[in-house]
Amino acid sequence: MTAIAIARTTDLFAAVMLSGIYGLVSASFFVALDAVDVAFTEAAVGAGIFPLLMLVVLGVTGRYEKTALKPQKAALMKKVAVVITMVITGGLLILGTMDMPAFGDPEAPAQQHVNIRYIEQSPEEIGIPNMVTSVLASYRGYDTLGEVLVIFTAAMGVLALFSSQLFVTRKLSVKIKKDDMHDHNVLRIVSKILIPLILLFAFYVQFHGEYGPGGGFQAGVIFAAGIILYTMLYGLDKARQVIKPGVLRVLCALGVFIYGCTGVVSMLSGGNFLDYSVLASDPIIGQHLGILVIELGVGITIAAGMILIFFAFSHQAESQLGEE
Amino acid sequence: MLIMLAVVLLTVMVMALARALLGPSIYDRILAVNLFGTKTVLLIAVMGFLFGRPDFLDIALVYALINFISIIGVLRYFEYSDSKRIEGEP
Amino acid sequence: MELLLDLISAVCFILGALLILSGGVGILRFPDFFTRMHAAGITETLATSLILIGLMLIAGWGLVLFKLVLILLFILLTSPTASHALAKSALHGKLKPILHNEHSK
Amino acid sequence: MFFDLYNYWIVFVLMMIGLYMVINQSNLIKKLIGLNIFQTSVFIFYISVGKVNGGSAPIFSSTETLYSNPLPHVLILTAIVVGIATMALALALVVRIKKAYGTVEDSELQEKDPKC
Amino acid sequence: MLDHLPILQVIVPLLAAPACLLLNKPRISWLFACFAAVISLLISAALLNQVQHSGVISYMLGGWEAPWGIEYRIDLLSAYVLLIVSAIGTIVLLAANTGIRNEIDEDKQSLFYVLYLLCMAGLLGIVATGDIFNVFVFLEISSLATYALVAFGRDRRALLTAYQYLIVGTIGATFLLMGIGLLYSLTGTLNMQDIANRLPLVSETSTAYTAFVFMIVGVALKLALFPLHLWLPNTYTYAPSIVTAFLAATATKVAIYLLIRLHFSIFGDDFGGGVIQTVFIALGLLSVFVASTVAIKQPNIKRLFAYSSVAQIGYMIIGIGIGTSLGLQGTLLHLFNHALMKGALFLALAAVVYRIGSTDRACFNGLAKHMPWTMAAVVIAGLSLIGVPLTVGFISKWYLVLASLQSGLWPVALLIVIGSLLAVYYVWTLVESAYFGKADPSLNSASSPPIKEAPLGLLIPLWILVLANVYFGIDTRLPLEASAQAANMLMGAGQ
Repeated sequence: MTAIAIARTTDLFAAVMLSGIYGLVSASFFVALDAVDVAFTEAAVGAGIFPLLMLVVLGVTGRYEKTALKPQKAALMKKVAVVITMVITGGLLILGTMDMPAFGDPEAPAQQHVNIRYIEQSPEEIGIPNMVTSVLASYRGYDTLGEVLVIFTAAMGVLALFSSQLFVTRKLSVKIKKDDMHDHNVLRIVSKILIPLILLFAFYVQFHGEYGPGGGFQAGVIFAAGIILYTMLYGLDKARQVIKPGVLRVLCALGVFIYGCTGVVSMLSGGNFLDYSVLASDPIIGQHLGILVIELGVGITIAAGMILIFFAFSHQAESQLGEE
Repeated sequence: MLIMLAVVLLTVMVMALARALLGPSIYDRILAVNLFGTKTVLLIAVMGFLFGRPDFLDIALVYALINFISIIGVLRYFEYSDSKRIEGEP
Repeated sequence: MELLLDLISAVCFILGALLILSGGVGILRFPDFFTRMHAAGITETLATSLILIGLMLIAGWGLVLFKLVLILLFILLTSPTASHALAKSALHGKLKPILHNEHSK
Repeated sequence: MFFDLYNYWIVFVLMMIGLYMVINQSNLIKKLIGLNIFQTSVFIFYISVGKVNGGSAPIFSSTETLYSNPLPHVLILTAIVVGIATMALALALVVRIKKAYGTVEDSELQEKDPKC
Repeated sequence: MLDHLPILQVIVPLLAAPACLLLNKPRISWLFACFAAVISLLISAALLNQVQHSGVISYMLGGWEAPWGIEYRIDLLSAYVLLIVSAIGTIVLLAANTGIRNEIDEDKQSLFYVLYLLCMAGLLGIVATGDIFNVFVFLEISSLATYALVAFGRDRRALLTAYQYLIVGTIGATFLLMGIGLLYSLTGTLNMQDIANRLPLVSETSTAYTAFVFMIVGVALKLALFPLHLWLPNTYTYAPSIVTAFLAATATKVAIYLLIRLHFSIFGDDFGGGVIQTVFIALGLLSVFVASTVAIKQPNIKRLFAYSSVAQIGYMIIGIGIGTSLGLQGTLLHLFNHALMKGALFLALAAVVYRIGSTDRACFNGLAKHMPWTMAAVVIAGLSLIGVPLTVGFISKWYLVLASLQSGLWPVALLIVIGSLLAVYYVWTLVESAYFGKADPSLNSASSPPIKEAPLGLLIPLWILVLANVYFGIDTRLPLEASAQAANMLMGAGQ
């Protein structure tokens, strides 16, 4: 597994396209190391969303890298110098971490201190079997709020960078390449079956997060992926009619609000910020409720944010195509 | 049995990788990526059984889904650039 | 009964592994894109279903089985579609298959 | 003892490859791929820290007693999201740069605006 | 509600951001943002008061006690920095409505406020939290917002610098993340207090040193410490002027805070022997001299002051390097003062940009006739930058010199004074051209309406900052007290 990871990375120099495989490999690596939730996310993001965005950008910027016309000596020297520095730094790092706790050692400090409470008590304290979810949503719920805000910030940043034309619903313009749509009848029909399945699956992941791998973030990404598939097959204009970007923007903010307000409500009912135990008379039910609600908030923001970002990119790509 | 299966899958993944590296045309690479993706799906499923926690099949399902979507995405992208080129030619 | 199921699933695994291997060799060794595609596409669908069926047989009844069926359905749907789309756009992309034996040595 | 840490070595190798790409690649998009590898190496590091030999995924089940550490998983979930958010923003910037300058090669950008 | 102040401090601007997005009208968004900022300013003042009277405030998020949940931990140092950040954030925001009118398209202005609030909330979150991973999360919120804010700039070079800033910033943040990971693998906890308690057990391992180096390099990238400062001048030059004022006055300050926190609270001030201290002093002095020398030659005034920022950061690093309570106090004072003066200077430049649209040196020729108030502000803030008595700049430099003398480092003291002389030179050339330079006749005819004084919307916030410069230069109680207490507390924590 690790050998593949290395082989993979070196060939990244050759092919930009393959970063998707890299995502898959690192995700399988995560499964091998028991991090199923992370693998879930990495698969959806590293192998799904990231290459897709990359592709749309490549569509705008052009596919081929311009190689330096003449092999300049100075550039070569710089390259060698950088490689040497890297090797030295890497060697130093390896030396520097020689006395780290051994890999997989159950006695390592990381396994001993805080962790024990999570593993031994979270099933009773929170009442859900997936410890990752309980740590994510309850013990360290505030980090997750931060995470949602990061996506929100990114979506806002992307919107700020691109023109606001996205929100102006133009009339369904005549597609530039009409026959291209007919080319893909098989694809479209299959996708027609698949898209509802994907969305359904997203909901399953959303609400099953307490018991198995999954949760708001993963569900949001899958939902977004379904919509993105639709967009790719039917074109941006049609997708924008199905889901209005303006609505998405509101939803994106709404998700953050749901999360934040859960915190405020728990504050008002006498606990600390994001203390779900006070939400219901029984603390465990309160925790359940809290986690359910905030996961929903996460899911909404992530899905809306991702779709918004994708729309913004493909809008950019299409308008560029129209200009040419 | 399962271990053998996993080993075989890994070998094939390496093969697909090699093709993705060598692949003269971009389509070869896409094909290799696709193959790689489905093999990963299988590998995850098998690994789930190997570790005795087969309820992680969700991940395999997501992989299959993401794989499909990225293939479509890649194809769409090349159509974009192809049609650009064809329009430019005449 | 148990034994029988295990046996069948073992057979499925072996067959699937062989097919996958042959597909892998094919994708490495075949001369041009369309033959490679042929190698990959055909083995993929059958081998995948074989392995998944094998897994189903050991899984027994329950949610796991359902999920496996779902994966199988999904792959049966998507994999040929993807191959189809790939071949089509490869043709469109002016990648000519080798029709005669002129290139082979 | 010596090979107990091999996982971390891989992390560092990946890290250096990523860093090398960021520094030495001229194409802005390739720099981003390098950055992605760089980030992923740290993710792998965290997950490796969380692994317990013989442990199982941290989802409570009646048949398991030893679990891997869930905390690094949570942290990395957050970090992955941060990573993709950064990438989205960076790609948006690249698109804008392409529009403003007509190129995404670092060397050409330097020629057009020498001050940067 | 008083118990919840620590979290409200961050949550108010945080949740105001999406609300701003929903409002979607620039003017209303601005008013709303200002409202949120003023509230957070009041909260931070209340917090400082509370901490001074009743000691460290600890707030358990989610009701989970410290090493398991995330803790907000407000001590004197963080309360002090919180006050600086929210005060500058509020004042600059007051100026924003006028300031961005010419620099940002109408339809994107409410997005500007959203991002501004997010950036501010991120910075506040970094300061308030007691959990080291939470630092990373909020660092990323504020940095992402910053990248987008920088890219708002009119010049296309703003995009390129935003991209470069993003690359550097992300590498810095990832380094920090790696350091956190190493620390976690050693101690098994993420709470700062807890790490500090458990670290002595393992502080002899090379892994701890590696973690330390990773984190320091990561923060230094964010901080623009001397060899890693290259992104800063570009960013400050091409970002919209309001954003520059905000960033210069707050973002680097928070990074300094982080450095102090890491160095003193987590690793302890004697970690690594005297080597790190020496390295800090050397780097600080280098950045003072290199940046000041480069600043003198800059044709663009915004760039000049950007380099001067790098130099001022050098002073703060020297203070950390000296490593005594007095030196630390000098750093903290300079933190406060530099925020005031750079805020004022860049706001003044924003006013110039508003009227003239450029900050080339040539534009400043004879400008004092047209914009007397703005130029007077530049003069006072410039004096403060040099460190003339009766301005804030004097106090902090005085303390730095004193601290180095006390530790027997008289060459350092001498070099600090010489560094200030360089500042005299570059400020003077600017003042000279503004007051005594002849206005370029071609420039005047080109801009057919004569150049007027800046609008009140900009002038009032500008003069609030300028007056603060003078006020705290004369009546030094507030910053002196707070910083002395904070410095003593930190040194106490190290022992």
